[in-house]
Amino acid sequence: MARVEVVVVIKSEILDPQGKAILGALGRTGHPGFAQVRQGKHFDLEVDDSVTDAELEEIASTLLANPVIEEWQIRRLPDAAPSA
Amino acid sequence: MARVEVVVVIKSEILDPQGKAILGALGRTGHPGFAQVRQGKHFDLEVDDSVTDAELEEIASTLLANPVIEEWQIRRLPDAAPSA
Amino acid sequence: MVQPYRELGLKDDEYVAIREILGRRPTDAELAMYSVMWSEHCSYKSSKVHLAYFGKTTTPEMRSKMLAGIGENAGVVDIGDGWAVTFKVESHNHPSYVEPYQGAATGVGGIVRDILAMGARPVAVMDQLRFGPADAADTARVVPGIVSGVGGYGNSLGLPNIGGEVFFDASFAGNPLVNAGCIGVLRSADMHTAHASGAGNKVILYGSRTGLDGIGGVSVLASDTFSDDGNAGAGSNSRRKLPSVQVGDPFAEKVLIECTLEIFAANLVVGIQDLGGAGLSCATSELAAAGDGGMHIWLDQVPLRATGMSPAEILSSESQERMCAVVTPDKVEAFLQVCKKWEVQADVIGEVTDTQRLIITFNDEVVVDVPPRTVAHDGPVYNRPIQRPEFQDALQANTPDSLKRPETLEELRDTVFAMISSPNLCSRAWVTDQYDRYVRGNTVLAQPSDSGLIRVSDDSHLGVSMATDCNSRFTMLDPYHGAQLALAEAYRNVVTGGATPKAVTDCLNFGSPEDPGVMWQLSEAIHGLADGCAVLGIPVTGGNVSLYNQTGGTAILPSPVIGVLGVIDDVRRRTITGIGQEAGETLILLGE
Amino acid sequence: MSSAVAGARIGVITFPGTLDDVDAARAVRFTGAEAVALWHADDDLQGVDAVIVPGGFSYGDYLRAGAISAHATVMRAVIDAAAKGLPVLGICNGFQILTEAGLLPGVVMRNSGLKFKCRDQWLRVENTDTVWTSRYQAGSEILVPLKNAEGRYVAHADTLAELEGEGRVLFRYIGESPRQGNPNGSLNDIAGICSADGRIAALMPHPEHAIDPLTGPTDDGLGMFFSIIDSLLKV
Ligand SMILES: Nc1ncnc2c1ncn2[C@@H]1O[C@H](COP(=O)(O)OP(=O)(O)O)[C@@H](O)[C@H]1O
Repeated sequence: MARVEVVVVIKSEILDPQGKAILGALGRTGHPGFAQVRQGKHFDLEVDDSVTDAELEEIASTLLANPVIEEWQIRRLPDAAPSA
Repeated sequence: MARVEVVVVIKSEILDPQGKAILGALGRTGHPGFAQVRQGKHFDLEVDDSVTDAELEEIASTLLANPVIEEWQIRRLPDAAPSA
Repeated sequence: MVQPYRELGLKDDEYVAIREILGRRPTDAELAMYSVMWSEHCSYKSSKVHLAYFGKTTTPEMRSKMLAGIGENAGVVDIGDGWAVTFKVESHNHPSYVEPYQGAATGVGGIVRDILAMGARPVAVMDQLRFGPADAADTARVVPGIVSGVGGYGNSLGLPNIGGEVFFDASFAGNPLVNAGCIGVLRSADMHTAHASGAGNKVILYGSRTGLDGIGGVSVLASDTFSDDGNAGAGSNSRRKLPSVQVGDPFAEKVLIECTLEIFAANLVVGIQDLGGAGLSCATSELAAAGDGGMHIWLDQVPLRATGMSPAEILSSESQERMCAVVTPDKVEAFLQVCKKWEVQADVIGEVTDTQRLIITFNDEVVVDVPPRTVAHDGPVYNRPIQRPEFQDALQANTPDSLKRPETLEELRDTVFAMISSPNLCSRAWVTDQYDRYVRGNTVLAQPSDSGLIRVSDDSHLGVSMATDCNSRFTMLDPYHGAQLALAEAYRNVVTGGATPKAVTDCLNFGSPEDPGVMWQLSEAIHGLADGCAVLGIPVTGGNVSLYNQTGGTAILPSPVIGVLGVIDDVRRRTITGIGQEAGETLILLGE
Repeated sequence: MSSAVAGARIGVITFPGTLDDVDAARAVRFTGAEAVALWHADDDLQGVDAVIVPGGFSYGDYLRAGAISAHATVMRAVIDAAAKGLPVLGICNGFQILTEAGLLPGVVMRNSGLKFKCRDQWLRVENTDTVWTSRYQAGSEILVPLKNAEGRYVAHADTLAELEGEGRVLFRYIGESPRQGNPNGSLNDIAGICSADGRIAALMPHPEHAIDPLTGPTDDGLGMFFSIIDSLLKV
C-alpha cells in the first residue's frame, strides 16, 4: 500500500468564486493581511503498490479533476502518518 | 508576501460521501488498486509578511475548517511558483 | 501583415466591409469587437430575413398588450392591474457540451440577467434539455453535469424551477441542447430598456471583475500581437490558449439581482444592459447604438481579475455576473452607495457623448473608434440558399402503418410498460428533485403540472403561467407543422393549468445555416410558428436562434422550442394536473 | 388579529445570498405578527422578540454552508441575545449557520447522496414542549418541503446521546424510503434539534413553505410560527 496525495486547483485564469468569498470574509472579520485565496481540492488516496504513475495520472485527469478548468499535482507520500 | 497552504480533511471517523463515491467510480471503471479515497480541501493563501503563525492558526480553526468534523495542516511555502 | 480575421470567424467579404466602414485597417480591439458582434449568435445574420416574417404576421391587435417586443433583451407584456411580465428562452448548447456543469449554470445566469435588464424581478426559471441516447457513454458525462449545473445555479439564485423538458435522441449525442428560460415581473411603469442617452451621462460597469475566462477565440490576437510588437500590454508572450469556458458564481448573481432591483427602485438608471456573450463589446456597442449620441469608454477603468489583459481581451471577456448601466451624473454617488451596500464592485468606465462614435481608449490611446450601429445592428445579412431536402419525401412516406400493433392483452401490456419506462416518457423526478420549486413562496404549479404557474405578488391573486414544448421528431418530418404542433402543445398546457395564453417566445435550435436543407427547416418552422400565432391571436415577443448545432456534418433534429405565456386573474382557480385525486372523478376526453 | 399579536415582532435576517427570507417574513405576517428585516452587517436587532435565520445559500454556501455567515456582525448580536434567552430559529441554511456559530451542537454536512434534493417530506414532531413547537400535538406528523444539498446532520456519539436523552431532537424524518424516510444520511434521522431550554431551534426542512396549500404541500408549517407567538404573548 502506498499513500498518494492529489491536489486539484482551478486554473489561475478561471474565476474561483469560493476563494473570492473567503477573501471577503477575511477582510470583514479583521484580517487585512490576506491578498488572495484560492480554494482547491485535496485527495488522499490509499493505493496498491501495483498502481503506476501513469494510472494515477489517468484517474487524476479523468475523475479527480476536470481538465477544462482545473489543474492537478500528484505526490506519492512517504508511507507514514496521515496528512493531518 | 508569503504563500501559505492549508489542507483541511474530514476526520477519519466521519463519513466522507464524496470520497466514497470516487472510490466506487474507480472500482467501476477498472481501477481495482485503490483501497481508500478521502476528499479534503486545499487553500492557497497569499499573505502579507506581517501575518503570524498564530493568526494563520486562528483563521484555519475558525473559518477554513470546522473543528467538530475536520482537521487541518498549515504549511508556509517557499515563495516560488504556484502549486500546479 | 494579414490580420487573423478568419481565425476570428470573419469571412473575407465581412473583413472587407469592416475596412470600408472604418476607411482603414481595424485595430485588434475593433477586429475582436466586430468579429463577435457579427457572429451568427450575436447578429442573426442568417435568420434575420426569416424572422422578419413575425413582424408581418403580427397585427396591431396582437401587439396591443406588448410593451417591448423583438429587438429588446426580452419581450414585455402588460398583464393588467399595473403589472407586466417579461420572459425569454435562451440557448447555451455548445458551452454545455464542452463543460456540462458550468455551461448549463452560466446559461441560467445569462437568461436571468436578460430578464433583470428589463427592470423586472426574475421570479422563475425553466430548462429544456435534449441529450444523446440515454445509454450512450458520453451522455453519462453530459447529463448529470448539465442537470446539476441548472440546479446548482438556479437553486443558489433563489429562483423556483417551474418546468421544462428532457428528451433523448441520437442526433444530440455530440451536441446536447441546453435551453434555459426565465420569467420576470415588474410594474408596467417601471420598464427599462438598454439605451445610452443624454450626453454627459456616466457609464457604470458593476458586478464581478473582468477576467480571462470565456475569451477563447480572441487568444489568436494576443499571440499575433506579440510577434508584431512586444508591448501591446497583453501579459506574457507564452500565454497559453485561453479556455473558452466561463465559470459561474451564482452567489454573485443573486447579490447582483438584489443590488440592481434596489437601483431600479430608487430610480437611479437611464438605461441598463446585461453582459452576456460578447461581454463589453456587446454591451457598449448596443447601449451606444440604442442611444442618441456616442459613447466614450476608458478601458483602463475596467476592474480586472487578471494582470496584463489586452484591450481586445477586456472587450471580449465573457466573465459572468456583470451589468452595465447609464446613470445621470447627479445619481452616480447614490448608485455607487447601493453597490457598496451589497459589496458589489462598481466603476465609472465611460460617458455618453454626442460624437455619434463609440470611442474606446486604453492608457490614453484610442483602441476603438467606430459608428456603434455598424457593430451592433448593421452587421451582415445573408439570404442563404434554401432547399427542401431530397430525403424529406422518403421520410414522410415512412409511416407508422408498417409497424406491428399490439394484438393481445399481453402485447398491449408490454407496449405500455416499454413506453412508460422509456427514457423519453418515464418520470422526470430524477431531474425535478434536484431543482428547488418552492423558493420565494409564490409557486402555484410546477412539476408534475403541464405548465408552471407563479403568483405575481403576495398582495395580488394575479398569476403568470408558462409552458414550453417541442417535438423534435415531428419537426423533422414536417418543420412547418412541427413548430405549430409545439405552439399548440404549449398553448394547451397553459390552458390546462387554468391560464389564458397571451404571448409567445421561441428558442430555435437548428443545424448549420450553410446547409440549404437546414435553412429550409428554419424558414418553414418560422413560417409555421408565425402563421400559428396569427390564428391564435397571440404575438411572438422575442426569441433566440441557435444555429450550427451539429456533429460533424450531421445536424440535430430541428428543435424549435416554443414557450407560451399565460395569465390567470386568480391563482386560486388554477387546475391541478392529474387524474385520480379523488375517488369518483369523471374522465372526459375533449377534442377529436 | 389581537393587538397583542400585532405587537409581537420577529426579526428575519438577510445575508448576501439568503433566499427564503421573503418566505419566513410572509409566514410571520401570516400569524399577525410583525416581521422585522435584519441586515447581516448591522449589530442592532431592533428590539425584536425572536429571530429567524432563514434558508438560502448565504455566501453561496462556499467553503462550508453557513461558515462565512456565522462570522457576520449580526450573528454576534444574535449570539449575545440568545445567551439571554432570545428565541432563535434556524431553517435550512439557518440551521447550518447556527451550528457553525456554535449556538447548536454538531454540524450539517453534504447529503450522503451528494445531490441537491427537493421533495415534500414527512416529519415527526418529537418534542412539543418548546417555544417553537408548542402548537403541535405530541407525536404529530407533518408534511413540509425539504430542499438542500447539505442537510446531513452529524455529531459526536456523546453529543447525539445527550440530544436524544434530553429530548432535544425536535423533528425526525419518517416514512418509507426512497420517496420518504431519511433523505440525506442524517444521524438518527434527525431533521431538527434545539437547545437545552428549547429556545434555540433549527431544522433542515422548510415550515415557512408550508403555510398555504396553494403554494406548498400543506399548511403544517404554520404551527411553528403560531407556537412562538403563543410563547411571546404568555410573557
Ligand atoms: N428539464 C426540466 N426542468 C424542469 N422541469 C422539467 C424538466 N423536464 C420535465 N420537467 C417537468 O416534469 C413534468 C413532467 O414532464 P414531461 O414528462 O415532459 O411531461 P409531459 O409528458 O406531460 O409533457 C412537467 O411538469 C415538466 O415541466
